[in-house]
Amino acid sequence: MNLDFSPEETAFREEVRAFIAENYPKHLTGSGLRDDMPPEDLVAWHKILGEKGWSVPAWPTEYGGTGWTPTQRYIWSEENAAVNAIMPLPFGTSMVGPVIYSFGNDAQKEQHLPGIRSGNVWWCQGYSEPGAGSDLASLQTTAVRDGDHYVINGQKTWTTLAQHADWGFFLCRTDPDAAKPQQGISFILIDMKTPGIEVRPIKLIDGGYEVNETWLTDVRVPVENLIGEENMGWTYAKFLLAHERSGIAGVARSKRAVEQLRDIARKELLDDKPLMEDFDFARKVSQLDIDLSALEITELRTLAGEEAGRGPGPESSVLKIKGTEIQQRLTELTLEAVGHYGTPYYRDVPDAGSNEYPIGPEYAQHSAASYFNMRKTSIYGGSNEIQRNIISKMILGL
Amino acid sequence: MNLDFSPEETAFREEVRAFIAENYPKHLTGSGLRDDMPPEDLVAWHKILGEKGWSVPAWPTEYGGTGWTPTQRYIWSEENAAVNAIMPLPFGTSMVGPVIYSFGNDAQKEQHLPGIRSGNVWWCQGYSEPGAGSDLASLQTTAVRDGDHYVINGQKTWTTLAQHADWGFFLCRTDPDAAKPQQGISFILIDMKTPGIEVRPIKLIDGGYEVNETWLTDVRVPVENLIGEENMGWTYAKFLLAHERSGIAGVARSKRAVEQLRDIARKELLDDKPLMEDFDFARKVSQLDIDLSALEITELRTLAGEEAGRGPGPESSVLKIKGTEIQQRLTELTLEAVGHYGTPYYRDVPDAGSNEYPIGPEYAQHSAASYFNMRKTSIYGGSNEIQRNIISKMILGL
Amino acid sequence: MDFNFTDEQNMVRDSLTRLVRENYDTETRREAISSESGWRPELWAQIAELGLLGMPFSEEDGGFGGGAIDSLVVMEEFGRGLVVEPYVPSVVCAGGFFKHGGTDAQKEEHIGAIVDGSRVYAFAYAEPRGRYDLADVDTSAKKDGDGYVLNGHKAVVIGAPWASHLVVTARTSGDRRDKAGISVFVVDKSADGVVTRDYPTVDGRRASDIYFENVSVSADSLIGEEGKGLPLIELVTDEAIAAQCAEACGAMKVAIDMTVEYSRQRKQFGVPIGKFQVLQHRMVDMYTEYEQSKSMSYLATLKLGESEKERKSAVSAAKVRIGQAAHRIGQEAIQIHGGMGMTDELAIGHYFKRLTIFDSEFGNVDHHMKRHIALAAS
Amino acid sequence: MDFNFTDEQNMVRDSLTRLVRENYDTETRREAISSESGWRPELWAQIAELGLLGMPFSEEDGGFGGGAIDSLVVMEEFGRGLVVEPYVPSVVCAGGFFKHGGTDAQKEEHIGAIVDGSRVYAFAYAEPRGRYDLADVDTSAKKDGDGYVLNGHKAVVIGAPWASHLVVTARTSGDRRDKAGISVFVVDKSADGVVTRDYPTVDGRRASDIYFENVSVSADSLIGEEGKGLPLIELVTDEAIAAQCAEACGAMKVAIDMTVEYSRQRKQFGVPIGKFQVLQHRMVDMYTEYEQSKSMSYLATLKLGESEKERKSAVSAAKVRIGQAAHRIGQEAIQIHGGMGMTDELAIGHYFKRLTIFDSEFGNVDHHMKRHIALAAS
Repeated sequence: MNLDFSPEETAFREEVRAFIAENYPKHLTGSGLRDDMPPEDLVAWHKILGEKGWSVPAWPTEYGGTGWTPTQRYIWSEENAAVNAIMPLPFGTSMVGPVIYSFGNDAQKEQHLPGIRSGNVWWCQGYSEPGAGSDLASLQTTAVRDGDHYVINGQKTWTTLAQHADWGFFLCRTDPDAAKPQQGISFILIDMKTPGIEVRPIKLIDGGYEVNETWLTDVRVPVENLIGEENMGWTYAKFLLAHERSGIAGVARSKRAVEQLRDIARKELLDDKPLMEDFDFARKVSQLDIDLSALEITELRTLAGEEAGRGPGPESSVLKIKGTEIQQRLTELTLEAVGHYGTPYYRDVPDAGSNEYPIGPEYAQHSAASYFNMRKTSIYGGSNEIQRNIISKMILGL
Repeated sequence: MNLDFSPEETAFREEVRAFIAENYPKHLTGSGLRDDMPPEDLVAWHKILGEKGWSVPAWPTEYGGTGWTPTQRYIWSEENAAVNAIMPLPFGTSMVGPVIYSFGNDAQKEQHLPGIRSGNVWWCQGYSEPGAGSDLASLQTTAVRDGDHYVINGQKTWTTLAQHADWGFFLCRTDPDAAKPQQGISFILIDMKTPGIEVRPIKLIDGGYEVNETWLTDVRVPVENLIGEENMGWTYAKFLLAHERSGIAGVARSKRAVEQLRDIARKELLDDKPLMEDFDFARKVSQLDIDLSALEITELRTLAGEEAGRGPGPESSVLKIKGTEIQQRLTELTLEAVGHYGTPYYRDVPDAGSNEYPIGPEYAQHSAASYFNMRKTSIYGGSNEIQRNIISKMILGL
Repeated sequence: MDFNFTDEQNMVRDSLTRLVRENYDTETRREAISSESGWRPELWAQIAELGLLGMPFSEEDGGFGGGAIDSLVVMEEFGRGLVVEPYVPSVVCAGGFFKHGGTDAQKEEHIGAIVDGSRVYAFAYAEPRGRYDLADVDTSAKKDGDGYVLNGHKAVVIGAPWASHLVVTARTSGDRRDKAGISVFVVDKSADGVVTRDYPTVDGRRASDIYFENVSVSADSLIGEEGKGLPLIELVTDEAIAAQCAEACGAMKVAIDMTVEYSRQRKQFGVPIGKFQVLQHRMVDMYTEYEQSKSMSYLATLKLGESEKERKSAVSAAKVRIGQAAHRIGQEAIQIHGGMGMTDELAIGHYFKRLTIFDSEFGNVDHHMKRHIALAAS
Repeated sequence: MDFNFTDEQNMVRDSLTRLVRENYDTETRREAISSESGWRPELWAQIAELGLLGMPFSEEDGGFGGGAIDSLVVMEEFGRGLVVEPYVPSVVCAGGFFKHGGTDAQKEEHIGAIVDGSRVYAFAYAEPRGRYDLADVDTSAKKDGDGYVLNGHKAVVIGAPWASHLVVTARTSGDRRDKAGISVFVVDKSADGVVTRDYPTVDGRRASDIYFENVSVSADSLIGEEGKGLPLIELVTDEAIAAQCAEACGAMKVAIDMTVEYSRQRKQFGVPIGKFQVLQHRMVDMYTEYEQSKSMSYLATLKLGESEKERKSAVSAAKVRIGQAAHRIGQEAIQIHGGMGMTDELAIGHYFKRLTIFDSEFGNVDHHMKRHIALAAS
């Protein structure tokens, strides 16, 4: 038992660090993803990685994966987190991509995988529906066969960044008479330019527009766009959800955020001394630090299990719960650190960027919005309540 | 709206304070109740109050109550808490007494109420059964009519201080074929000297013996001992439980315990300064103090509602939950305060009281035992989970 | 002991309940706060007409003879509706300064204008470096002839864009963090050298950062004694905290009611989510937090007139306990609403945001815990 | 990175699992700890025979060439069985002092006796006034000819009633709380002037308060350099903490398993209580706490050999996190067991008590949080 990286792993770290330093777009360094960025910024790094052949490390090598070990992938994510890199969006690379190479036919692989790898095709996810929430299988969107086409009608929601999407993958009910809600669902790829699709942005409590409602009205989709077998979509959907959960602990990013929090707390004052020297505040930061250490080792243990061939099972639910709790706590403490300057609503400040007096320190500007926005993490990707249900059933056997 | 006591109430406080100062047994002052005390100490104050006519303040005056207002009763409990007085045990005064004067016949009132008031008759409670827990109505003890007697068989548990009891009140199943478990139960008074009763002490995790298992084997009880109607016992039982819950917040006692905790923390050292000056510890004490203030005002608000004729409803569940959480937290912090000297098991120290070197400060001696013992408070009297179920149903309507 | 409101207070509550119901449904509020001005002066006039702005002032000062309990009633109802109109800045804060520290002339001029709603005031106390320390005042007021000249920067002055006048804390002597040497001034916002930078706040109000650049004020702008302003500032701030605690309680109650109601309607796996025991117990904990908060809100208000130590201790205890409850209730309300709770469309998110910002006004949980500890040790 | 145990470590674990299963069921343990001596020397001999007491010593010191990870394996299993026999005091603490600070002669005499079980040692460091500060040493060792004379009072020395020898921290110079001037001695418990007051502990072990009254020890009783003992004491204590963290993890795991199992058996209202979602989620939280604790236990052990700062930071982090988890898991285990959890009869109460006392050994959550904060700021 030891925590050391092998010489090969250390060399790998140096290689990727150098590559990132040289190639990551300078104007994006450290900024992280925000919904109000120009869309080309969101895929800039993806496109660079596509050219390098590093955009889909976890894929099988025959489809363009890098063949890295789980430890190498961990190092890769750590190094990217260090510059707060905007990684390839998951909808193509981690969600539909693996479904296509696992269950799609050759034509589908040929048509779609290159665009996903290169970042030239933007994908979105059509899973959730209004009213469905954690009960995904209760979906109502229908796909009715009409000759060589499916005619699709329904409404999807929480379609992240669909405003920029070229393609989407959708779960639709193809057999309304199936015995169970999980049956009779099909997994269909849809060109987002098809007539009848309307994407309406949803304003969130932080003021941003990262998700959408997507309305489908008599959308005609060629039957070739069906993945796998008709009515077997739930199988592919579950496969996809298991993929989605890996990496959700977000340890590397949270470590970086703890350092940013410490930086802020060194600049903010309490009783004329750095807030970081206030015992109350220092204690909260140390608690977060300790919780994050525990999560990191837990993730490494899971990773070690993966390398030994034990796939990520229900333990990933623990990573999701603790990971999101830490992410939320981080933004809560950051908001607390900035004091009064968490109150202004910076998005709507008139004449922002003008020569007027600034409002508070720059690091305060996203503090409230981030705190509000991060409440989503314990809701999405299977709410933390659902994760507890999973652990209760799968691990504790209750 | 104001927090002032009226001149009459202030005068009343002075009267009871003087009475307590003059009459509370000197050798018991401040000691509080412990299971290993001589039983005569446990009823000493009860007997004095019986003579004064103050042993059952809440009873209707025709049965010996004092006619005090809820506020006066609150003052009474505060003043007793100030000397940590051992109050009349609830089994007679707050439990079976009200059942007898509400549902008993004249003969029963005449036979039993005087002994309860005077403290000369020691009562115990035969409600719980092994395996029943919070599901009280699932009880198995049977009472079968045989001429002028009931023949009772079964096992009760958690019968507090039954080792000293003269009489007990028992819930027994008189109709095993009733449609619902709540039906077919009868409320029966039993002379604990009746043949066939065996009381076996249960050792608890703190090493004490405050509760017992009580075995009943062919115990013959005269039918006159039935309270109210046969098979209607559940009604009386619920009435009794509602009575039990009042006063459970224990505000006055917890306030006294906070002061004791502060005293200990002024004597204990951390970095050569009083522990009470350690910011971590002070913060925990202040949090407790604040929580206790909130509980106190909540109880006073409930009391004000009572004075206005609104009986204590499901709000008393809030008092029970918060009251017991605070009591538990108090013992937890006290154990933390005493440091290493929470570890010795003082009950079994050989030659305690001899001239040997003492083991730690006297205030440390009950710290661990109290912490362990107080875990019971969130379990008994309707577990805190049951209280939450009650609030959910009765207040939130869920 | 008495926890009942007077008949008059109950009438006030009823009329406010109506006013809020009629003017503060989610859609109307959204429109109002996203309008250019961000508030409704006509509603303020209506509130003034109902006599609500005069409640906490004595009759001889031009009010209706009430006190802090009246403000509690008003702010509970304001909290229920997430009312943004500036009762605390104008009535409780500015009004409080004049009431406790003003000369007869000041009372006549300013309290009258507050009560009839003809002027709106804001309270400029916080500074970028001072965090929640009321004595940390860098803004200077230098004697200049009969008057003073103000220089400095005040941060996040709530309600300032709507105000015609400001109550400003400034240092007339001593070093930046000295307890002595702080004075309080009333300043016409249109005076030369007052530079404001206005913005909306995340909880739907408006605020300004304000720069004083050689602002001349006359001698009669001084409220109270020169250099001895801190106790007055502490008193008024405690009154403001008590009022905001009541506001938070009103907001919490609605957030809980909305969450319980949502859990009854919203189905998952074929049953209303309010039937899941885990959510039931969590909503019970929200309710329990609220009940404790309400008790602390009463305690803080009822202790405002007691000794300085009792007052500060109760106010800090309330701010701590309600700050904790506000966070927890806000977070749980969003979580139980799920994805819908994240949308701007539902009202619950707005309650969450108001309950979040509550903590950082006039000192957060940690700040008041420290004050409470210091008082307990004194 | 490697989180696997060696084959040898797995074998050790297997043999310990058997040993504990055969000798540490609830009834047998109850009898053993309530016997006059409170432990089973014959079991200790058996453990020695299995070679377990020599695991963490190098072969040249007379051990079997293992290290802290071996102690982790042993203590996890000890924790599972609530084994009271003194592995930490004798092997980890005393053994650690000789291993890291002993002369060749000391190693030969003492490590040999520890490994073959012929002598048992206890570690006398805590004092009534010092709380968890290892440098707060009032016990004095005055130079006297070639040797020293010890005077002082050591508090709650775990395992001392079973020990023939004590490792004692004492001050050879400086003031009571100076970091310099502390020395470490090995003392024969039967020496003149060693007065012990023995007692059981609430978690089923035995301990003593020990008074040193002019106890003469020879020069070769000094372990390490005179006056420079603190870094050695800190190192050994950190090793002891890591071992006890592993013990706590073992105990937590069993407490959780017992609780889950109980919830499956125990019915209320006609269904097993394990079907109530509220209890399910609370057991999930217990499990999650355990998983985080296990990770921290590994981290602490794996960092023992790193730089002083890294070691201390990891050990304190583990003690904080596991201390928090131990409290929570213990309390929840009792609550979910209900009334039965309160009885001495069921094993769960004993796990709860051991997990409670864990926190106060070698520094509680607050103590180690402070050390962690200080290290983070350094």
